[in-house]
Amino acid sequence: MTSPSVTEQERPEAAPAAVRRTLRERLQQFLAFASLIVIFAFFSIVSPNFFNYGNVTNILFSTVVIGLLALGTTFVIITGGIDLSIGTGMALCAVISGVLIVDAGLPLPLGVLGAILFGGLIGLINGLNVSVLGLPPFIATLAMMLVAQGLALVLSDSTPIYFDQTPGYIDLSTGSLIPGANFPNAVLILAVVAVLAGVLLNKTVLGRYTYSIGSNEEATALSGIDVRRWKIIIYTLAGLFTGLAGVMISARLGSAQPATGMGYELQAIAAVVIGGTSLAGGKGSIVGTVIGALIISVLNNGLQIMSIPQEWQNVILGCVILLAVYADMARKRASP
Amino acid sequence: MTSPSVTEQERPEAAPAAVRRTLRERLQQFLAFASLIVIFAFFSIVSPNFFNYGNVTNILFSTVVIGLLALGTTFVIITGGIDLSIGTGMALCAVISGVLIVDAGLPLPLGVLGAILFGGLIGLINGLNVSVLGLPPFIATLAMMLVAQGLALVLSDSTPIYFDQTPGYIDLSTGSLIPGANFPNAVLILAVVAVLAGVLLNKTVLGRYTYSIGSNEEATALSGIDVRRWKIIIYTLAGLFTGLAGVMISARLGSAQPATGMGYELQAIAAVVIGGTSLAGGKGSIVGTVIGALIISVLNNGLQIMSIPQEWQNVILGCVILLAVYADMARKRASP
Amino acid sequence: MSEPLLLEARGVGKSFPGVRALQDMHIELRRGEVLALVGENGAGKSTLMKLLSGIYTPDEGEFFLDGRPLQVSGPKHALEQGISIIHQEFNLMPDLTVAQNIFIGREPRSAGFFLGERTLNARAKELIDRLHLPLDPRQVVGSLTVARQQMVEIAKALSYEAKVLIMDEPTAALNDAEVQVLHDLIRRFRKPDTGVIYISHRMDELKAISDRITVIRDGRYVDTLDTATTSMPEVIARMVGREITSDAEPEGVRPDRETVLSVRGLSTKALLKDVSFELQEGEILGFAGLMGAGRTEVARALVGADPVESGTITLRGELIRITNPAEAAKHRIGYLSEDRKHLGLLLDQDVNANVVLSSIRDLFQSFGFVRSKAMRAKTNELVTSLRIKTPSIDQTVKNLSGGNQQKVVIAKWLVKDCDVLIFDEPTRGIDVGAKEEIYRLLNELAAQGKSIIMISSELPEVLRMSHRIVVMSEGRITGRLSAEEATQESVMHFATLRPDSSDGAAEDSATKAGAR
Amino acid sequence: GGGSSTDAAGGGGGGEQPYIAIVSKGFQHQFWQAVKQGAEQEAAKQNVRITFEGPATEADIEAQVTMLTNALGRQPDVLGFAALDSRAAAPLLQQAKSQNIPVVAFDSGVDSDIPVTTAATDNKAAAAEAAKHMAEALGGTGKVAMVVHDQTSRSGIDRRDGFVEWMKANAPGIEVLQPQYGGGDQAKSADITKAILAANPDVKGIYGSNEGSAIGVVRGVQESGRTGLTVIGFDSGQAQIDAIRGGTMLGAITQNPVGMGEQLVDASVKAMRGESLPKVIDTGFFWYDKSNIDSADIKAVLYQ
Ligand SMILES: Nc1ncnc2c1ncn2[C@@H]1O[C@H](COP(=O)(O)OP(=O)(O)OP(=O)(O)O)[C@@H](O)[C@H]1O
Ligand SMILES: Nc1ncnc2c1ncn2[C@@H]1O[C@H](COP(=O)(O)OP(=O)(O)OP(=O)(O)O)[C@@H](O)[C@H]1O
Ligand SMILES: [Mg+2]
Ligand SMILES: [Mg+2]
Repeated sequence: MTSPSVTEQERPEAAPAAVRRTLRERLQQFLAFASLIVIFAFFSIVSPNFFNYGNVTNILFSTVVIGLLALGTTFVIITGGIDLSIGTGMALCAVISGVLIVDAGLPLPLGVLGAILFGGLIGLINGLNVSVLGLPPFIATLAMMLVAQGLALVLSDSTPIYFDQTPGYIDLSTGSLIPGANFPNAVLILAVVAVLAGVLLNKTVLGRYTYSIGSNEEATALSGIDVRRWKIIIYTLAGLFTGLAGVMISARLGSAQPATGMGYELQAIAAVVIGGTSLAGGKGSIVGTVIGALIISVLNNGLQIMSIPQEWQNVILGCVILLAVYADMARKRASP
Repeated sequence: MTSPSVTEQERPEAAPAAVRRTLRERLQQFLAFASLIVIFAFFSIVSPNFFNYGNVTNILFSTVVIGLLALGTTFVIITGGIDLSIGTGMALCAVISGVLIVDAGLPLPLGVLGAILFGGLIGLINGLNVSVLGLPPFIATLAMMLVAQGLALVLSDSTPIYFDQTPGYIDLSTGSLIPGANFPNAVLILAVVAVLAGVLLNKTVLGRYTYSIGSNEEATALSGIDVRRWKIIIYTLAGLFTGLAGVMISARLGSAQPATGMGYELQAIAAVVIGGTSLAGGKGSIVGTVIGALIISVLNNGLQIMSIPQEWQNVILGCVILLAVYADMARKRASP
Repeated sequence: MSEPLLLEARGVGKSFPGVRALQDMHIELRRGEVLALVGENGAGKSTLMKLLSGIYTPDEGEFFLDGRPLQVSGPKHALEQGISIIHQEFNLMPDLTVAQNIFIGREPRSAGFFLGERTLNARAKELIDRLHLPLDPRQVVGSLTVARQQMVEIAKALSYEAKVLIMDEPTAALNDAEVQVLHDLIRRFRKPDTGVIYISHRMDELKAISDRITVIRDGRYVDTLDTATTSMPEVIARMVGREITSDAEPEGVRPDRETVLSVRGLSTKALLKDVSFELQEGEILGFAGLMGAGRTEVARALVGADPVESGTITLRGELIRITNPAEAAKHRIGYLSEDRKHLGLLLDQDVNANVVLSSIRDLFQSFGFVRSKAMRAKTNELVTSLRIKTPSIDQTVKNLSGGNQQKVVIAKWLVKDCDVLIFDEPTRGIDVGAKEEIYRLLNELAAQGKSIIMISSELPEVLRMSHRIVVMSEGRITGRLSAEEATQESVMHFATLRPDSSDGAAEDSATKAGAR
Repeated sequence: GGGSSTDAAGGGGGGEQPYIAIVSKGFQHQFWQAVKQGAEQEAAKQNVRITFEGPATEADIEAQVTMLTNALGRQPDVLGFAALDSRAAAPLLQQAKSQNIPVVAFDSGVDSDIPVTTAATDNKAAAAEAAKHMAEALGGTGKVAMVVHDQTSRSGIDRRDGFVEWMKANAPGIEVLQPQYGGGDQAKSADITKAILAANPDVKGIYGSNEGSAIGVVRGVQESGRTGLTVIGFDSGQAQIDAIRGGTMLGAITQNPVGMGEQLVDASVKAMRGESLPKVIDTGFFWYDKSNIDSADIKAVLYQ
């Protein structure tokens, strides 16, 4: 038999043209919003104080920190790794920023840059531990979580560092570039960074290798790609996001709080996973992560706005997360 | 999750004759204690008050709760899953035990049994969500973590339930069966349960399937094994351990504290992973988990005994964990 | 020869814990030739190739490329030196598309960092078309069948435009038609200054494609023969150290058997349309067809691994519903998957755990406690009877050679005693000697009254084993042939039949074929 | 009462009933539950509606700020607020002011002039009182250890420093060991206590800075089988009351959380009516031990 008759045997799946696929993808992405929209609609109906400019900005505002952490850790999780150090690492970066700007009196931009780069340093160390020492990411970043927590207290002398001498710093978060509309800069920054992350993940070599490593690390290495180097880069990248999150939270609170941070990592990872990224690696998207983060903060806000008794809030939160993720999966299964 | 296994030294060693293998395994297991022993020896030298009957029992005693949680979750992690609900689930079981024994006035054994079974119920629900609904374990158990936390507060009216009317309950933990020697029963219970877990994992069909599912779920299913059913069983099993942990902590505190529990899951998982169990599934051991749990509590105790400033304790803890795990891995690679 | 050899290995040795994989091995690849490398399972072929491609470093010995000494420091370096390899086990990223897999590490970029996805897909399309491969650049590799994944590997390897192309059992997953395509590709690839090392257990194709054949046994060099002047039996004799009679006939063909399993109108969303057939007690029913014909899907649907849209399954007269493989197992129906790495093996468990996996509960437990002595005994028994080459039954399966891994999968199903066994590509990657062994075992099973469905892409194998043959095309059954009706031609006729015409047409054409 | 707002459906201040949103420093801990209880009692009395919420730990400052934001989103008539970090909350207090929502601070001072009044107690002075009793009990000499619930939160710092500073100033004979922090977790505090006792067999007294820490200390002492130690606690709760009755604990400082809750709501109602209020309402603290534990005025300030 000759080649043409083999191509005859093409199976249905092989057929669909690129056009149809991208269309479906768009639809998929839109539908992914479904759960979020449903939840949002529900609260808008049941509570008069939910759906209004003020409260919606509140929701977005409260998404910023978790959102930034989630964005960074999305890359790590797609490689099949995990980063537990983002929470306390964020606190440490906040303290660093305080030390640089308040104590050392560096100019704002430098201080901010320094804090972000310090985050990168944390990530770099994680990356080295994971890919050079070959430690399990869980252990490497767990250790870093503890170290960062301790250092934050040490460097800050266990007391908050206040930025009230540098109002410009606080404006980074609560100020509003858009004159009049009091729309917090923090949200703008989150939006910009999310877009950047999206480009990075979908349109660059870095993103391609992120997926590739998570999909089959060994095969990626055999294809002549320096997996170790790229993993270091990816963890460092996540670290930069941590640093930025540290800046944003300290800007919001007008102070670097050395004791905060613990627990943020779980929320961030939850946002990523709710967004459809698999902890097994290879699959995931920035859009998903953003949606995941929004789902969490919309739920928190809505339940508080409805002034549900606090002990019930977690119960409901848990159930809704289950439903949301299940619905999303069912949908994915359904659409061929 | 580890770096590409294309380089030889990373390939697991071939084991010649069965006899020699079991021999080496023993050696391995013994050597696995190495880090623990080193740490232990270190503290014994630097602090005169570390190595004595009283303090060693303290260490063992403080290992009980984390140890029990870690034992149960070892099974789940070997299947490639994870259980975040063990911490707050434990608190909920403690409350249940309080409700049954103090409020409902059930006889001790019944109440204890009820609390443990309730833990099993939590696990069962996790198992159903994971294998019937096919939710990612992280999400399913995260949701359960939130729900359990809320329910613990609701059922206890956010106030502790005290067992002071039933001293027998408290003896479960602090009492001492061995007359004279003030050796807490809790430690005995942990020991017995650890042995049971070991037998379960190494000598039974359940254990075999736990490993199989973890190393290739699809292949296991295609081999005619009812993976769904076994996963449900395994999560339920983990739940029973959670229930027991709930009983033991409330017995120790003489009260069911609805607000505790959060954060225990991370410590338990850390113990498991430090013990050499891979979050990727397929690998792990009970001995390892016990060692992991001991390493954590020895470190905590030792650093406190040396009265290191608290903020430094975490820093050191992090670094030592890194070293311990790295040493263990290096050893495994080295041993032919 | 005046000009230096293209590639040469001298006195190469490599050991693994408990295993001497290679010793004093040498191999000579001339310019413009296709050198076949043959040897039993575990002989050391793949190891040699892994040394050449820098995955392992040799304990001793040296390599020369164009007469110049060559130390390969790693996969990347090997590629840079112009050595491209298709490994026996796939090395693909299931979550990436075909195009992304082919050009991984060589993506067209702008500003060195941003991806030109359009160009990427265009290039991939261009390559795929040039190679006449039935692939869509944008398809996610994880959703492809084994055969198509193999094609992606081939396309990837060829895309490097290498000097030396190494192919480790590239046709194990292919059927004759696709083998032809691959051979055409190789012929086109071969140029005066390039060379191919070709590993295969399919003797028939060696004649077709190779210029010389190097035989190795137990990690040692045996001989190199000119293909033209050698007969296959000679090669085989050199390889396994004894004569193999491979032109046997199906055994114990009888029409008067009672029906065990009867499948009616089986259809799936994905592919299958109204598949009906009977399986009789003690018979071997061959399933033939081109890739994508749907044989694997029939098997998967039968054991409940994939959802069924419609159709009935009757076992010994009673209607049964099977929604997952566990239920199939309860009905004593077993399925050996064609994809050993992903669906067959627990790669990081030992041989023992793999062999007993499916039968622990029936055979090796009392009150839930495993009887490890009995297990180990049974496993050892199979390791010897299948001649699985492993230092011990405690060896991690990942460390076994491809063919020996396949034997482990087969062993798993031989231990579990099923009434109905479905073998999907059972001899994939198994050497001729061992194949005969497995054929013998299958015949024995059949003789014991077990009913076997044998899906195979190697037509000679189907013809040699099957009491009856079902031929599929595009998800339908296009022909049913008895042992004597069945010939290469008749099977191919139905395999390539477009089932657009009604089933009736397929039926009567079947009778026509019978008449022929 | 779990349901902190039985008739809260939909929230909103639009209802005929005046609405007071209370954002506390914590929620799950007994102390805050007692404050909540007091607030609810008073609310029932004054026929106002309240909501009471607080973050899981005193480190969750961002969570508290978000809660405050959402509380303002519900447009309450008055805002009751116990700041984890008052400066971190400053912008929101400004917002409350601009929305003409009077703010009543409680538990610890909000250093800002926006709150119309502050219903609080002086943690430092309370801790000093604990130190005084410790020094007396030990006759002015010996090693004293402290298990503190938190090293960064206001209450943790004040209850630590108040104790240490008083000792420095008034009891030169007493050596205060490096404070250890148990996060208010009873089990952890118990383990810490045992470690301390193992490390310093000559410890004479231990001070626990809140309910969880104090009970942890008591458990730790019991489990280690040591006797003759002077244990001084903080806050109340049944376990501590029992410990004092049983003699394992000498005594403890309690604030008046229930009273604080009542004062908070009462002041809020007054603020709503525009009545004038003192800048500070001292809700006070009390030393209680075997001798006075059953007296009416102590009973009144203890929670079970
Ligand atoms: N990583 C490894 N660790 C231990 N032993 C190994 C490893 N790789 C290969 N071996 C052993 O080396 C021997 C040669 O293996 P190799 O894969 O080269 O055989 P092969 O000729 O390719 O066989 P097949 O035809 O089945 O692919 C086998 O006995 C195998 O068990
Ligand atoms: N792993 C898979 N993922 C998605 N679809 C699959 C998979 N396996 C099989 N299919 C579908 O089933 C069809 C038939 O599968 P397959 O190609 O295995 O048939 P076959 O006749 O067994 O051919 P071969 O086994 O030689 O590849 C494929 O064309 C494909 O549509
Ligand atoms: Mg091979
Ligand atoms: Mg197939």
